[in-house]
Amino acid sequence: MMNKFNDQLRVDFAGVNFKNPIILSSGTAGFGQELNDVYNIELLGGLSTKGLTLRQRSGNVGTRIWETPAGIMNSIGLENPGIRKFIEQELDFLEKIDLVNIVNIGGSTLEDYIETVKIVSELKVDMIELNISCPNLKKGGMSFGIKAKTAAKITREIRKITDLPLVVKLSPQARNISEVALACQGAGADGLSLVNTFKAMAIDIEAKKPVFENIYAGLSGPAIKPIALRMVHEVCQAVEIPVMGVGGISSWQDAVEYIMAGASLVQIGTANFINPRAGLEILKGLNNYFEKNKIESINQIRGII
Amino acid sequence: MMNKFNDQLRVDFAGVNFKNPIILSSGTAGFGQELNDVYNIELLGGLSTKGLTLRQRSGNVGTRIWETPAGIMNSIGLENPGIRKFIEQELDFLEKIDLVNIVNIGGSTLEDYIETVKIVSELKVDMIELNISCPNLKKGGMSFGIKAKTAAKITREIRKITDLPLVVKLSPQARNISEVALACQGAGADGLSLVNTFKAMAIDIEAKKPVFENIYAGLSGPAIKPIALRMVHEVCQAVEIPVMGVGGISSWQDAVEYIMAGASLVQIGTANFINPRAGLEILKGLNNYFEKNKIESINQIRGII
Amino acid sequence: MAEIISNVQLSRGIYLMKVRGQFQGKMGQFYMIRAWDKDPVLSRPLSIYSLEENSISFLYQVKGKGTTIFSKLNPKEEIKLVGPYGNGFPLVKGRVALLGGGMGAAPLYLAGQTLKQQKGLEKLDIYLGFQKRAFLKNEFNKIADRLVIDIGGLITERIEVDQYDYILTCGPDAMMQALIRKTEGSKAKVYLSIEKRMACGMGTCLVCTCKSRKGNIKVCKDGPVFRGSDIYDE
Amino acid sequence: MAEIISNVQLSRGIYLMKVRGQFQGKMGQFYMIRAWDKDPVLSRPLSIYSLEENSISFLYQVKGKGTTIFSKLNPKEEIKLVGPYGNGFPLVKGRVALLGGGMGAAPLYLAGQTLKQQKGLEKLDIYLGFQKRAFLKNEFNKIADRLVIDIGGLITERIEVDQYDYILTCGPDAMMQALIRKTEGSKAKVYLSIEKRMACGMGTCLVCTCKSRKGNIKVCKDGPVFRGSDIYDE
Ligand SMILES: Cc1cc2nc3c(=O)[nH]c(=O)nc-3n(C[C@H](O)[C@H](O)[C@H](O)COP(=O)(O)OP(=O)(O)OC[C@H]3O[C@@H](n4cnc5c(N)ncnc54)[C@H](O)[C@@H]3O)c2cc1C
Ligand SMILES: Cc1cc2nc3c(=O)[nH]c(=O)nc-3n(C[C@H](O)[C@H](O)[C@H](O)COP(=O)(O)OP(=O)(O)OC[C@H]3O[C@@H](n4cnc5c(N)ncnc54)[C@H](O)[C@@H]3O)c2cc1C
Ligand SMILES: Cc1cc2nc3c(=O)[nH]c(=O)nc-3n(C[C@H](O)[C@H](O)[C@H](O)COP(=O)(O)O)c2cc1C
Ligand SMILES: Cc1cc2nc3c(=O)[nH]c(=O)nc-3n(C[C@H](O)[C@H](O)[C@H](O)COP(=O)(O)O)c2cc1C
Ligand code: FES
Ligand code: FES
Repeated sequence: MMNKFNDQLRVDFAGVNFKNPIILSSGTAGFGQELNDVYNIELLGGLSTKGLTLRQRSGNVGTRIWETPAGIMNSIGLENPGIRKFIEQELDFLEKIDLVNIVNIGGSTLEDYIETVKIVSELKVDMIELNISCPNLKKGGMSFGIKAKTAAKITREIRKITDLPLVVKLSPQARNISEVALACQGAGADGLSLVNTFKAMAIDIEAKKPVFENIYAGLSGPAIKPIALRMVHEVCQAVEIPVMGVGGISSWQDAVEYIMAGASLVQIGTANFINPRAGLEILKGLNNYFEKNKIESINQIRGII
Repeated sequence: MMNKFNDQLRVDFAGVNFKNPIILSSGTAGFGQELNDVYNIELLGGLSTKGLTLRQRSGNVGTRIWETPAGIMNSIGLENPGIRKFIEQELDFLEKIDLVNIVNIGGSTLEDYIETVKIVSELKVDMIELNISCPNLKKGGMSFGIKAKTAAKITREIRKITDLPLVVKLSPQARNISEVALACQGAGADGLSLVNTFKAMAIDIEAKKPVFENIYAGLSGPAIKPIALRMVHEVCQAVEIPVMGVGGISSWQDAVEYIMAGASLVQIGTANFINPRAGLEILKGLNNYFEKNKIESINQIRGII
Repeated sequence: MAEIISNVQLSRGIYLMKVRGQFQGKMGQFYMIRAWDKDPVLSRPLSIYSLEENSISFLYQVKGKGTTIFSKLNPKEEIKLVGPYGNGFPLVKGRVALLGGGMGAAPLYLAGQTLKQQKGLEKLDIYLGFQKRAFLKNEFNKIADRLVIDIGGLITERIEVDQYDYILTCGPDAMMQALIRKTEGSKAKVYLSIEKRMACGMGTCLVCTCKSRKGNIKVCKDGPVFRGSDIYDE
Repeated sequence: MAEIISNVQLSRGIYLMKVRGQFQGKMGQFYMIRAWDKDPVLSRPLSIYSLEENSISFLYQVKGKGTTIFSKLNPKEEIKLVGPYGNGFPLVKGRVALLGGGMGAAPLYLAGQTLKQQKGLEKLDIYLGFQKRAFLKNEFNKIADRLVIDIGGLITERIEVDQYDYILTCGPDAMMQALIRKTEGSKAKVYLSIEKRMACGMGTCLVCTCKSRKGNIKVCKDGPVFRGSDIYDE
């Protein structure tokens, strides 16, 4: 395993070994090939794929992106090739490169999720991230992640059918995110990731219409970091299973904040659009920070707040 | 009533006449005197006072402000002179100036709220804004605004003891903000205002401590606008009583978005720190917009989304 | 980080910016550009206008927040370019026309320069339509066998499509659609460069998805240059 | 909006910025300043360094995001000032000393200029402590009866407090506290200008609250100048 960065950045997360805590987040790095043309993504800890569904989805129509102060709203609507085309076209690359590959799975119905996970469980992948938090679907998606009961139910069903390490991705729209987190833990999740995007709105006052066809869309980027960090802290206080922190991370300092708040790993999303080398640069910063402060393991700073 | 702006900006809100929809939001304009030295605040629709409690409060210790991308976090902790000193020192000015004065009331216990409202109800003020959404108190504050049941309870108790128009200020931390809104409506609120600040976090990675003594603090400013706007839209779909939109408004275009989403009035908070004349400039922009588009009443565009 | 050499206004709201450095790129490709930190979040895509040994140039119009910031940059100030991205125009031969509307001229200059050096090029005519004032007339004149400029009218009405084997075009949607209609039944093959809001510019985010006859395509990675027949009904 | 006349580095990270316009203000007052749109949200408070008929000047040190932006501004570029805010120094007479540490020098120049014109001023001595290099020595020399400069040491050790009726001071907390201790039992009255993060600068937000002997005070509105005995134990 190539690793030009400090060994002390290693993280064991639900039995899976990550070279370091930096993960490219779902939907912002495709299936890895394009960013790998920019820099060697094997240097990173992991990559979460674009959300996959059982069948191919062509995604939402109309405007898909909107800028807000220090943030963006997106309404991709889980456009993806479907799990089978993914296997045909993308899996090869992911199997070959040396970083933890996490397959992000979305869906509209419980049956779809189950079918998809069954297929994924046969593959040589490292981890499943169950996305029950996408705000851009008319049906399903986020609605599974709002209440503890439904979140527990879907987690339990998925747990039954897969032995792959299972991470559930939580929604900031959860009525009580710690309760949802605990419910997922109780239902067998090996880890959690949070947060997905915030349900948000923009209006085109000239056209007198919502900017997005679906009216609402998902807010991400630096703007949300303070809220997402608070949620990660709350959840880390509540659960025992490890947590991946996501939301507005755009510098190594942000990553350290998440780790101090309790996250074992961090995901880099929107920052990839600010700078395609963001993942690598955050990793370098973290590496320096570890060296300068003689930190011997992430556990030395993790959750100290 | 002096009014150099368009008459068609008038808004009737719960029986109270506002010259125009622009209100200075609680905690960002004190009790009006200082901003009135900068420009004539009588031009605006209204002003909501700094949150008042029964007894004087000296507020939170430690850092009180922190900047985030396109936002700020504050942890004032309801520092205020207490309702009696307010009456002695500030009420005179508010009675004299010609704009709707809204007394914002906070508290830690139901008894405190009740005592305070009793006192306020004897005064010559125009409206009460019941703040059940302050995230900076260790006790009370926001905790009343999380669940529909507790929000209904406090609203009902307050309703019993006052004939003043009663607006309840909702928290974005509500488990389900529309449910809380409906509950307040059911319990006798004349109107709603939303949102208060978002519970958020920042960590000082050098000191390895939370930036704020209370660990969490309230996020406001342009960063939160897309989420707050979505919440206002959701609530306006749910309730019949009128709504004041608050959250990140820093331009007249933002104000129009809130009105199109269903708000009858808008409150300007953090923008007052970006530019002390923000209230007036947003009003001017809105006035031009009404003139250019020959809008004859706010109802022509309100809630059209 | 690269340094700006010059950034001059050619016409109202139209700027030509030259940036120092040895950059890669082919005609029709673009760079994702920013001159700010994290707000606005997204970089702005600009086509390569021309490419010299130690510099690269962009022709752009001020539209909103990002391009306004660009327009205020002074020589020696810094700018960030990532790219080149996109497929670019194909290396066509024979009788070729380039047809641009407004800012659509931007990628056509490098296209003209490149094709000029192609063996097998029989002729290269350039048609440029402007709303109010022409710019870069001299530059385009140097590379065109024939340069047709139209101001205020419809540039698509000035071209006889049957004269050409290939037409490479860039400009407003309506212009490109009109061209496609006009080439119906003719042998001229149209390649167009289309615009869509972008986030990543490289094919990872699916922000720039566009419906085509071949299903969803990514404008940034599969394009921005497409066969006209794939995008519009020919 | 006001226009920058000059913005020069005096020493590493220390700048003097002159802005065109007819501004109001008294010694010890400050302006809330920004040279950006909405991010960062807050303006930065800077004390008035000097006030001329058609300009105002600020002396500042680069600390973080805001002051870095200030330091990059060129003449003719624009900046927004709101103010003046705060109470300012009192118009004291008799034997007066000004004592500044580092950037604490900023409000003392206007203080010196102003007091010089006061009838009843018996002497005006100025004590300035710097960490590495002194700046604006000549300027202060012109207005001081005696100018004492200390580099790298403790400026509070260089002053004999009993010589003075009033000491006006500004600088690091530790320096001001040391001065207060030193004046214990002496007749010298100390006025200090203190710093706190601010949001509104005018007394509406309660961000800058500070505990004092008289209860909570707003640094921006009740201050930034206070009697030493109100803030510290004398
Ligand atoms: C491949 C490619 C190459 C290009 N090459 C050039 C070139 O060489 N020269 C050139 O001048 N331009 C070029 N463009 C266009 C250029 O990228 C845009 O004009 C620029 O990004 C505008 O940025 P802005 O910040 O100035 O405007 P913005 O402030 O972002 O927006 C300008 C206008 O677009 C609207 N808008 C904002 N977001 C959206 C959205 N999501 N969907 C629809 N409308 C929106 C705004 O309301 C506003 O009216 C190219 C575009 C692409 C995709
Ligand atoms: C009344 C008054 C007058 C002043 N006059 C002058 C003057 O004349 N000249 C001058 O040079 N300076 C003066 N200052 C100080 C000046 O305002 C600050 O140095 C400036 O605001 C720093 O802004 P920045 O964006 O550069 O730094 P920032 O990036 O905002 O912060 C710089 C440092 O402060 C820390 N910090 C950020 N937020 C907080 C917070 N809430 N609490 C504590 N620390 C925080 C940061 O972590 C960082 O280390 C004055 C201050 C006041 C209150
Ligand atoms: C364009 C875009 C597409 C996304 N697609 C997915 C997705 O398919 N599945 C998913 O779980 N999250 C998706 N997300 C959410 C991100 O993975 C991440 O949780 C969120 O953006 C917050 O992190 P950030 O602020 O760092 O971007 C997407 C985000 C963006 C911006
Ligand atoms: C410094 C500060 C103090 C505030 N104090 C109060 C308060 O006392 N009572 C209250 O109801 N809201 C208070 N708020 C919340 C604002 O009134 C407003 O709801 C919130 O800031 C969102 O609006 P904005 O983004 O326009 O600032 C305060 C906000 C700030 C920034
Ligand atoms: S802009 Fe991201 S896929 Fe095209
Ligand atoms: S900075 Fe707002 S009260 Fe002082």
